[in-house]
Amino acid sequence: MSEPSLFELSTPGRTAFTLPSLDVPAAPLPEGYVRADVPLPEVSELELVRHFTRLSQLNYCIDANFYPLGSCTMKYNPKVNERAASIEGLTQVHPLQPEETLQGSLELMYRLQEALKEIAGFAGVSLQPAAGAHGELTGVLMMRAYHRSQGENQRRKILIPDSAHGTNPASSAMAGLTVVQLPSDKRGNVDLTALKQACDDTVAGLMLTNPNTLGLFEEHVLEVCETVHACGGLMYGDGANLNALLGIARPGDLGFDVMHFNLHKTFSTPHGGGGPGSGPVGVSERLVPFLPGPIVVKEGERFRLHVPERSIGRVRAFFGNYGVFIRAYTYIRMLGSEGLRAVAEHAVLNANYLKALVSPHFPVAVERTCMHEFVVHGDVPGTDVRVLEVAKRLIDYGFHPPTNYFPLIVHDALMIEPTETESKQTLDTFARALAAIAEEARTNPALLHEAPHSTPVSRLDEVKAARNPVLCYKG
Amino acid sequence: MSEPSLFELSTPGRTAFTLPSLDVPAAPLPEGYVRADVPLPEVSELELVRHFTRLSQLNYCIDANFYPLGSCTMKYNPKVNERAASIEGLTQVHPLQPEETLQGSLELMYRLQEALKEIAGFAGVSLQPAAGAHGELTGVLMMRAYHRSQGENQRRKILIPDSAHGTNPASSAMAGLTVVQLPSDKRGNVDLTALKQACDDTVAGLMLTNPNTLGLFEEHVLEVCETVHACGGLMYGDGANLNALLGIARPGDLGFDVMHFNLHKTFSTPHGGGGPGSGPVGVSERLVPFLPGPIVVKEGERFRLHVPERSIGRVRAFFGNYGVFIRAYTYIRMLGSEGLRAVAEHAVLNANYLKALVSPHFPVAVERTCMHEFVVHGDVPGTDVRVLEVAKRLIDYGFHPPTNYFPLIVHDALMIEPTETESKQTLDTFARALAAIAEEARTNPALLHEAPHSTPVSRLDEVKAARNPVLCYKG
Amino acid sequence: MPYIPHTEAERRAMLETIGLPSLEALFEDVPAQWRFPQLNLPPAASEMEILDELNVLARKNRAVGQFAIFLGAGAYHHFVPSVVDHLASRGEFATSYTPYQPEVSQGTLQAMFEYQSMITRLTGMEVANASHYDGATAMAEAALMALNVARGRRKKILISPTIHPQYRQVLRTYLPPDSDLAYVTGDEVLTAGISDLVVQIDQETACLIIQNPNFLGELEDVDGLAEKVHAQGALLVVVSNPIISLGLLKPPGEYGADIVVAEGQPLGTALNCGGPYLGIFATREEYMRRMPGRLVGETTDRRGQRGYVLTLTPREQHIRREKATSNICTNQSLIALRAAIYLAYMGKQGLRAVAELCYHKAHYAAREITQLPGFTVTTFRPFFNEFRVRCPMSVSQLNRFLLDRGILGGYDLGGDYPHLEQEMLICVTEMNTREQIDRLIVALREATR
Amino acid sequence: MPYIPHTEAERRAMLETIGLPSLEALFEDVPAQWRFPQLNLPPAASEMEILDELNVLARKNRAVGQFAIFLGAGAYHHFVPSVVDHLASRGEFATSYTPYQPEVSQGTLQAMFEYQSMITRLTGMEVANASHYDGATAMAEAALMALNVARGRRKKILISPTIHPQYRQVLRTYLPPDSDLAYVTGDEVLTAGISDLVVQIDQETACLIIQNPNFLGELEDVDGLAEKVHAQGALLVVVSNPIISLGLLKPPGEYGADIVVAEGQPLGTALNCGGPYLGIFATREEYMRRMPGRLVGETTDRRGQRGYVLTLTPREQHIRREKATSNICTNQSLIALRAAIYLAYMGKQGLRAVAELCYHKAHYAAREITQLPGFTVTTFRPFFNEFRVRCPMSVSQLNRFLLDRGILGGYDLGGDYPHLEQEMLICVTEMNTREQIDRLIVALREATR
Ligand SMILES: Cc1ncc(COP(=O)(O)O)c(C=O)c1O
Ligand SMILES: Cc1ncc(COP(=O)(O)O)c(C=O)c1O
Repeated sequence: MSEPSLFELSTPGRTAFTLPSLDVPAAPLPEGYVRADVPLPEVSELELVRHFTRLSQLNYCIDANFYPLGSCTMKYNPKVNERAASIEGLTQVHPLQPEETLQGSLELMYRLQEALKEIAGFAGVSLQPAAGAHGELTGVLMMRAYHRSQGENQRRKILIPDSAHGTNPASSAMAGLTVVQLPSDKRGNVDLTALKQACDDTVAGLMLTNPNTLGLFEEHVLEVCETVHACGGLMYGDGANLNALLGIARPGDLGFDVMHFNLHKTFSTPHGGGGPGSGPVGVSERLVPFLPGPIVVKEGERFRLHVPERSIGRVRAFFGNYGVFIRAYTYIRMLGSEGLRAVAEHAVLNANYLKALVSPHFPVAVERTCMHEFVVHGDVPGTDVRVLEVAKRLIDYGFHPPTNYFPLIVHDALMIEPTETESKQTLDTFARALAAIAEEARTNPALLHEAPHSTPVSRLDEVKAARNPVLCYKG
Repeated sequence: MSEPSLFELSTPGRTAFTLPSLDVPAAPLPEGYVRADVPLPEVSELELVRHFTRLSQLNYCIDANFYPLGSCTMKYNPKVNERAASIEGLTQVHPLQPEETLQGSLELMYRLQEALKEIAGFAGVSLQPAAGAHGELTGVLMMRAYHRSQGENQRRKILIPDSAHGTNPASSAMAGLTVVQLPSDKRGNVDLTALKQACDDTVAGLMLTNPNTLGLFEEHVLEVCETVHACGGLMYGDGANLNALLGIARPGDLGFDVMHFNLHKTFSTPHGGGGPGSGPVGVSERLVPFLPGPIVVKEGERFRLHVPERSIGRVRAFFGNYGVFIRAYTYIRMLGSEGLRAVAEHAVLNANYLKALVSPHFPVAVERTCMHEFVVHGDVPGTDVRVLEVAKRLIDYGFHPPTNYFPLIVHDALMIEPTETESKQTLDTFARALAAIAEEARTNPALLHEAPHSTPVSRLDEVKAARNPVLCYKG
Repeated sequence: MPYIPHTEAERRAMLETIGLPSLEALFEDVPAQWRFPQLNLPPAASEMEILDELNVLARKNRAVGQFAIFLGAGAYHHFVPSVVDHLASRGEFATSYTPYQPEVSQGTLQAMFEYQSMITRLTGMEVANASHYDGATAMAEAALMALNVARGRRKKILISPTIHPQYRQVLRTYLPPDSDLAYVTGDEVLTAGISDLVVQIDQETACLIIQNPNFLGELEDVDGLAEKVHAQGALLVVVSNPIISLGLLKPPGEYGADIVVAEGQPLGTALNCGGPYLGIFATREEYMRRMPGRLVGETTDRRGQRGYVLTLTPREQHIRREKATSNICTNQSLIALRAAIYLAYMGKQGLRAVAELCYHKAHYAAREITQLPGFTVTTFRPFFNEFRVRCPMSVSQLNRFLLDRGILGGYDLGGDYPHLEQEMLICVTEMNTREQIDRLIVALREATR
Repeated sequence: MPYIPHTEAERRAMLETIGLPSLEALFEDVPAQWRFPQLNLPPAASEMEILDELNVLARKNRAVGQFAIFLGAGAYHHFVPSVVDHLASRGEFATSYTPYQPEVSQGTLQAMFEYQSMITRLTGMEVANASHYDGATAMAEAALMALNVARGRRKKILISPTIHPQYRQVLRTYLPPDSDLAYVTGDEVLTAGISDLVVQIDQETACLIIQNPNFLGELEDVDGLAEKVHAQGALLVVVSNPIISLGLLKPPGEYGADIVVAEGQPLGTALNCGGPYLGIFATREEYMRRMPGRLVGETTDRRGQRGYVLTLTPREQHIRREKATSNICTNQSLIALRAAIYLAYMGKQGLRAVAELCYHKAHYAAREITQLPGFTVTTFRPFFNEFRVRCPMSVSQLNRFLLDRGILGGYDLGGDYPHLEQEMLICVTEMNTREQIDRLIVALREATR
């Protein structure tokens, strides 16, 4: 049964809301400014609850399904984080309240800044960016501002490996930089020769994802950093994959000048069907003055908002996705340093274990010890089954499909990130499903072409959706 | 996919819990008293969350489905009630705290007592009973105590109409009374002749459900009360169906001496897959001294616990299902007197409307204007389809089946209580489904015999379950 | 009107279908003189207003978060893990009802089956029902069941005076003095110990009921007790409070109990001013058809898949009416679900760990109090997490003193046990930090200055 | 270790399958000198401990429940109906991600489609995206989109000084002074009104951005404005803050806006100290392929059933990389869901009702303040629920005075607008009772004594 639209459920005159009655004299409404009506739906509270409850039941989610979406770190979202983020005294506060009435929130932000600095080896952190891509834009803007401050305004080129996530080039372009794509070598590393050739005094820096989107640790990371630094460029780290490095290595130590964190990934805040996330940026000493402000500083026992002296400015209103901060802070406190290292170790253990089980059926793109995720070719040679069919068929086995067709440099990429919170049993079951699907591809490919079979809707016509876009209810 | 048992999911050595470490010196454990181990499951937090999330998804519920379970008043459970019942200052309190630290809770209970008295026309209320049946037991025990106090210990017979709910005779038996069943007349009322014959000085009282379980208002209610009173008996009201009477009539006014409320039904607290409910008792003046204690009394501006002087004693520890009180109180406050009357009016409107739509397909047991519910014969004459098949087939249409095979005096009873929170549209859709099913019964009875088709399990073998009971995991 | 969806147009259309002119016309059967009373209730509030109102009431309480709390006595302040609320508040669990229709209730049914399974393991028994109202009513029903097992041939219910006083009161309400069914005895002498009770067991005795740890916190000496009870053909009923103790201590099943009841609140439910709580009820397989309450059983569906149903329903009121084993209908299912989630979350290791925390912290507190001049720990037997302290002043006076210092003191035993005048029952759980205990010690010392 | 399920035995078995001796061996690629740093973090806390710690922090705040609050200025204290948390916290919504796999994401997709639909109706526009980070970034992206629509031929972004100062700051961060893409102008003269801006529109201008109601609370005179903007080939961008005003006031779509952005927080999300909030973004159909952000579209499945998918993805970074219309990936989906639930709950009548409550209460407050000696309401144009008050002392001094009386005063305009020294922006919503407003009046009167 498909769920009707809110507009279809609507009945003229029906209401759900309750409000206090007007307890002051009414003022005349401003003539000429008032709209005729607000054509919103009209449903009862029960209709509303039923509608959204039923809709929710159409989703796969971590709370009910293994969700090994590569690059997204879909680990278990602890419920204590949600409880933390609903503590009234922490959340029912206005961002513009006087600082003296906001000391608890400021202290929490301060502690989170400090923890992130320690975890990733940076000298400064700003919590403002709202997501990873926003952190990238912020970082690249800081790189530009830094070069400008050095009188090197000509540095407008940014080097980005071909394995990079799409946000890297997109963020760079938004900041007015020209993207130069770097090839990867056979082991999945940045091609050092190409890097050296590209490095000159027009280079603002290099954006490196490490571990990269193949799930591989950059084997020449120190050399890459040195090379970029040597030409006067800065090293940007895409921290989306930090889950592999907690307590294992600190990007700041390795030579990165700026990095965004994806709190929603590494520090396990719920992804909310697409967001909110949070993308704080950490920076090395020389970039600290450029951080977007305000950040929180401690003065004696008091906490204060502070705008760094050469700040690039705000990147959003207020302080960032504070509700996500509470969750991430709670998570960090629950794990401590040993726990964080265990997170990385088991994320990497799970990925390598699953890789060992899956690779006999779907060949790995680059055969190396992987970090927190790995990429296989998801097609089935000798059949017409592509990765999309395999992905869709996994749904029938009760699994959310892994990321597919990314990274772009691997054909039929299936990018699998199990995360540390999944059990061996789940990985075994998932691997068996993939093996069974590889077999089905050969014996009964129609099963895959028509997959999924068990969902409320079957495969959807995306071409139709794009050709003749219906983007709001037209009923 | 069926969900494995927690025990099947268990892995030796796995844990989910976190606890602070011991911050005091350990004491030696008492020798000879310590158990070897506690053979509980061993799962991770994610496994736990996934397990119970998936289990939940196997339920129909008001939040997702129309649930017209007769006699159960499955109306919408407002979410504000849940929020109210999680206010820390109201819920994180110990029942044995000194009264001066519990004034808020006592005041809330006092206000609820007062509201219930006003709504049902009683002189006193005790909130202690935990559910309707518990309220019945309480009420019957009060009736006994009253008669005893009058030197009439010989009153050990209780009259109960044949349409009564099973808890009525069961509660009476628990209280040591002998049940005398009264027949119903053709219009669904108590048979007055039989009543008069049964009335003598051995009668403790009559338990009357009004509206009764046929959904009909007792047409001779005043005469019934008079008759019982005339022989020295007391009138017990089963308040399960109070939803029909809010602001319409007060049982206390009609002559009832004692009645239990089902807060979970009438005042819309969630039924929790079977409970908790709450079954306060209201009484007329002469029974006030017998109420179970403590109740809350007001003295000046203070609220105090008080045990009525001839109290039958406690019927449970502490004060009752307090969490349910908060919800019920919130509900009463949200509606006010006009709202409560509207509840009854629309509950009755919905029932009569649905009856009009359904009766052409399934004949009504007694053709009268019904109150909040009605009973039809759910079999399909001329076919081998019984009410059970019809009920199961409704599941395929997305509806929770109505109560069936109750009341016992109607063959193939299908007892339908739509409640006031359902829309005309839902009633129309439900009626269409029943009409379609009646048609299917004639054209394709197998569809009904094999129903439900859309559920994770098909029809279950109840005989096997009872013959060879497996009541806990044996794996 | 909140929650009522009808528009005026719909109301008219529906009345037309029914064939009545007005809503009022639906109520002609109601005696006219009593029809449509004016209810005197405060005007309807909006969500915003009622929440404000309740917050005002909340501020008139002092919630336990504002105290160091040493009060137990049947309701216990334990940590409720975050998963419990998250899962138990799901609409699918909260807004469904008794799983009469198993095909659309497998969630509740399987959860209850798992609850039953975990309760049997925790108590060492063979079957557990799907919940009673609370510990006290569960105990009363255990007594009724014992009478039922004896088929009316035994009428004596022998109870220990160290059972929770409120539980004994409830039992006496259920079986009033003029009951034809039974009589309750054993606690007339409040100092009676197990050995004093044992000599009262006879062929008239349906059951002996004890609480262990008893209400005063002590672990009873139960060696050989069951044998003595059974030798007279009676049943041994054990109230296993506080239930958390079973994380550490031998379960009643191991020492021969026939029925185990308990208050399940500590398993994942907040104090809630006394309810909703959870009556735990477990017994041996031989008695399962005489048990009160709902039972979930495993079976198979038509396709041979495993599934769960309510079973052995001929015990119940909706089938057997006055011959049922109990009148219970609505139970405490959602609280049982909370307990199931809690037990699975704590698991084998966690329940032991929390029980040990309670044990060690209570013993630390007792040791420290022993050293205080004027105070004596009067619990001489082994105890779990509650113990008696004789105080140099009245308990109510002391508690007022403590309250001013942010400490919620222990239970005043003198009310129920006159011979324990000036004795306080102190309870310590994992929620009490060492700092809190030390604060209590300091305050007690100050109180005697 | 919390959240990590592995037992020692499993770890060993898994390492064996991998063929490595230890967990350490997994990290050989990491430069040895930097491998396994010791992180200096506080020791791990249990659930109980972290909640205690956070509650201690919470007590160092003063939450809005403790005040009568008259502070708005971009973040608004409105009532969040109980259904919002109940539904949006369901695991199925909260713990899923971007609906790339539509077959298992119809819940999120349909909810977002309905969100988009309601936003278009609210703003009077034709298409809305599935969310931006917040109002400020949505405005910055609107400017970038205007540049994009002009295909680089227009570089002037003309902005009104009465746009929220932080929004203007964000725009300038996105388009720094040395940007090759564009330059931002218009707000150099802080007193510039719409008519002053109109004369600056030229063939260079990509867009004019105004806020309406503007940051000072006034309703702008927008009659004929769009025509003048369009006459020069530029776009009109409107920041529609506070969004609740659209419950009462003419939507920007009606007066010719090409892009509407807004802060969606007031629609069902708590103040949350500034985030997560919701960037609302809507435009006309002709520009839809130049929009930033995710879009959900309706389509059909193979069986012909209606269903929803992410669509027009060639605009996005994961397809177009540096040529994408925006870099946005993770958005604010769950907050958009909250807004959808809120809008559906309030509905046609409720949104109007709440907007009217805000309007009338604010006007009542303004009228009362007008009568106070020493205070002047300096908003002369019509306003919605925010207005300026000139005070007889510095705003910070006054606010401290109010704070001591449990009142959170208005926004100090002097910081951003030096010519508005000693002016306070007062905000009134449905949360302010008359009693609170009267309390404010009394306090203001006292402050001048
Ligand atoms: C490698 C990588 N970089 C950057 C991002 C962008 O982060 P966000 O989605 O938080 O904006 C992602 C997100 O999926 C990613 O996987
Ligand atoms: C008519 C009637 N009486 C009594 C009861 C018993 O109430 P409870 O289930 O709350 O014990 C019910 C419950 O279903 C009922 O329908």
